[in-house]
Amino acid sequence: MSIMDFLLQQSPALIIAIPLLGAFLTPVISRISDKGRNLFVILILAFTAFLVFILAMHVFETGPMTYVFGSTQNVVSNNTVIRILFEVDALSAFMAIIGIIIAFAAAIYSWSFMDNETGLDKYYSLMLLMVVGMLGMVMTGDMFNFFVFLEITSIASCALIAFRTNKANAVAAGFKYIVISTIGALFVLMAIAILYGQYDALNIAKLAQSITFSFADKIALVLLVVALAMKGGIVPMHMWVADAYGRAPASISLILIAATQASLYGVFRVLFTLYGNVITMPSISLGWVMVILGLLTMLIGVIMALIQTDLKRLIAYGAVAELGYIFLAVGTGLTVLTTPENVANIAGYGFEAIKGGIFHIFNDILDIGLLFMVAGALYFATKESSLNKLGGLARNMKYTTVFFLIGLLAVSGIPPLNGFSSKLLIYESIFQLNPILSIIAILASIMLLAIFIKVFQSAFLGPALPQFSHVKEVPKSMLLAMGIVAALIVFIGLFPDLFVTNVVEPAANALINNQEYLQWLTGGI
Amino acid sequence: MKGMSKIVKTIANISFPFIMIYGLYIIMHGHLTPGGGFQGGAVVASGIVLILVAHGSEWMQTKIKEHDLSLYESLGAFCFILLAFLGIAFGGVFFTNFMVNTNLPFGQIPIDGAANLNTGGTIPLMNLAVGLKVIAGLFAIILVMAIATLKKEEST
Amino acid sequence: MLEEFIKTLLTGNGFWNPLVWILGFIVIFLVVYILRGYGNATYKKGTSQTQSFLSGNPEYEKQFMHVKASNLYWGWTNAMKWIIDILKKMHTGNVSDYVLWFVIVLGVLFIFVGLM
Amino acid sequence: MIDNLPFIAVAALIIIGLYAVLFRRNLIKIVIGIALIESGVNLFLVALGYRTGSIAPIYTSSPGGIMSYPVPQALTLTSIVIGVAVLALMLSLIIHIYRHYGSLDVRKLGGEDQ
Repeated sequence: MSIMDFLLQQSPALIIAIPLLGAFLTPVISRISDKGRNLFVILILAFTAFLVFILAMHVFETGPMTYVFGSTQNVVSNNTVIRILFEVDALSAFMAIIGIIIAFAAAIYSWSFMDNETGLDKYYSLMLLMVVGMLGMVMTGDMFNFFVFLEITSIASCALIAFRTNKANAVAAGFKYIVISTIGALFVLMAIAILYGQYDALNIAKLAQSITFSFADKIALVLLVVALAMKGGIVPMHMWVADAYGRAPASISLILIAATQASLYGVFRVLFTLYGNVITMPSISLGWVMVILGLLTMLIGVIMALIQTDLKRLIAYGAVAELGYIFLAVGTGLTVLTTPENVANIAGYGFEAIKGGIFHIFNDILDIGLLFMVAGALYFATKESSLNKLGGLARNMKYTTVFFLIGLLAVSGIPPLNGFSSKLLIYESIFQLNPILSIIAILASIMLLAIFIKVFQSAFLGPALPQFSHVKEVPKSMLLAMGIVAALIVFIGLFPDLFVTNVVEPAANALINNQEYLQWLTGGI
Repeated sequence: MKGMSKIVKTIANISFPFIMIYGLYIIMHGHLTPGGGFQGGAVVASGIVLILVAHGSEWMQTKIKEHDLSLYESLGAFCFILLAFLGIAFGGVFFTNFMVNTNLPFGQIPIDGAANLNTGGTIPLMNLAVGLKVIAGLFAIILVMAIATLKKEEST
Repeated sequence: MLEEFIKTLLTGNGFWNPLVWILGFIVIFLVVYILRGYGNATYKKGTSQTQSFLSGNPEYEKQFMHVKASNLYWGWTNAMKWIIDILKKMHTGNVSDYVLWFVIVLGVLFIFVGLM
Repeated sequence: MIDNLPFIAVAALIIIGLYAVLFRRNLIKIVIGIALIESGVNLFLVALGYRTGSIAPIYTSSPGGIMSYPVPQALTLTSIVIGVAVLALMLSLIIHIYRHYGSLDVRKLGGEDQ
């Protein structure tokens, strides 16, 4: 057995274990050297990224992969799954890829960005823990495990949001975040307990196989969907997003986006896989609820973003609006899937909608992430985050301006960048469900353009202001991190079909085809 | 936080060893009886809190530093993960209980109804690692909170 | 290999290929460049041609000429004031209200799913 | 009726907890509310594993008879551990909040959009 085969075989465990090990070694290494610690964290994330990539390539080719902890014997005995296992299908691999890319960029970005702060050993430990939680959430095949990883992510991100404890708003944002995420997680646990009480199983595949959509199941479904949607920042439960994203250090806002999307992944996993066997029952149209929530999310997100004057808060509301597209698209897919006369169309626009939604997860994280990095760069250079005080910075920060332009065009769906291809998929598919949805979505996109044009005008354009005459371009590591993300944006924008066929389509297939996920139960491991 | 009266200090000193022994017993017997690393660690940490409250956080700060505690915490977590990694090396899967049915410590298989301490494989070791982490972690939390209130008292 | 890169993305009923767009962009860029060339001949630096004109008023110092962020889109925000006021009232920043919204959505969905 | 008593207690705990989170203004009381919700959920998990007349699932020198199901207890334990971490984090944040705002009123924390 070659080393590559060994790594591939062990990769689901190693993807969690290596950053976890790194998280606990970071304080020790931090005592020796600061530079060494930064390098160590980047190396750990790079190795994890390598593992994620080989695992994802394997999964895209051959279908879901399960990894059983403890022992490979007696996984199912007496019709009960008695071991904890990770199940990585194409959607999990897809989410893991985005998460690790953005975490890697954040680690590089932090090198210079956090250079002058104290307590960095804890910062890097918690950052790795957050990555562990995020990757665990998307890869686990066990409901209780999902809850545990959800909590790991919340605790680590809360401590990081409140990292700048000398700022009152940051501490308050951290407190709000932990209250919201704890209550959300507790209701998720409640739902898991309801399911466990009925079916004596925690394994997602086993639960999906035996679920009957009884009254208690309905309660569990609502609890899971609403609690995870709150953690995902869907209107009207989105208010914490503005506080948390706006007050966290920019490098943390980056990973927070990916963590938020992992919660949305939870919503999709619950709807399509856990309840996949019963969601096709004709009388249920949760899809329309998702569509309406998505519309609200888009509209309220853009209107609130337009009136903001704090740059990071503005981007945070922009991120909320972007979440609306994902929810709208997946909701459309769910509506089509569950309406009997439309079931034939699932290969048609329902599938296109889900493809668009999943593609948009990737694009959203990259675009909003790039904008957050630019906002962090502006803060780093000027120590100022209010848009009313910024101005004329394009003269001093040429590269940052270019990166901001790329982010601006991508997030508002201007061709030829990546935002356009996913939004085109979404517009065309939701148009067939109802043309008004498409019109509202395009309107929201235009408003996103207007919002970020406002930022561009007030922060980068205009005459040179005397108080910013000393401002210099940000250090190289921050430029490198922005460059990586911007390059990905341009690459995906220029070759959308390459990405859609090879990465997005397997993920969309995995989402709507839950039998593939349950395969190991019936077919054995 | 300042120390309390001499009576409280003496009583706390007397009861401290008993609490310690009880906590360590719960950690050590985690694989046989209810309990384990977390519960035992919480008991030990509560004993330490008793000492902390009786003697005051200023006295405690002269004995141990908060960053040393975080080092112990890291050590506990590291040992736990290391044991899990050894599972890959010896058993092929993460978290494999490779010490069961061997001549290593804790290697015996319990015979029906006659479970003794020398069983459980890696589980007692993992309990010890978790116990170390929990003691250090809870102690650090309480110590930091005590120091935080101390600063508040000074400023007012 | 190259074919895979430049393949057209089919979106159900439509299609999207950035290369077509880039070709179009290049053509438009050339046209604009040529048109700009026509005007360049009459452009003279340093004359009053290049100075800004504010209805005859004197020009302020440069740093006072910058349009601040909160002055942008004034008309739009003024016209939409009623909805923005409602939304601002909604975003209290109070964590109890955040949880209240969660409970409300939970309740609405309970009723909705219960009716089905 | 008496079999359902734990579940009534669960509902009561969760509702009281939610009431405290929604309508109390003191941050510490909000944290207590969250702790109550957490106890409710934990009680629910433990109650699921209990069967009438069962004994604690201890292997050593057990007197025989049916044992209650140990898995929910393990789950509850994990949840308690997480709860400890969350509560410690919340309380330490409250210490910081009190330093910055000089108050524990939840209404003082917000208002960035007003």
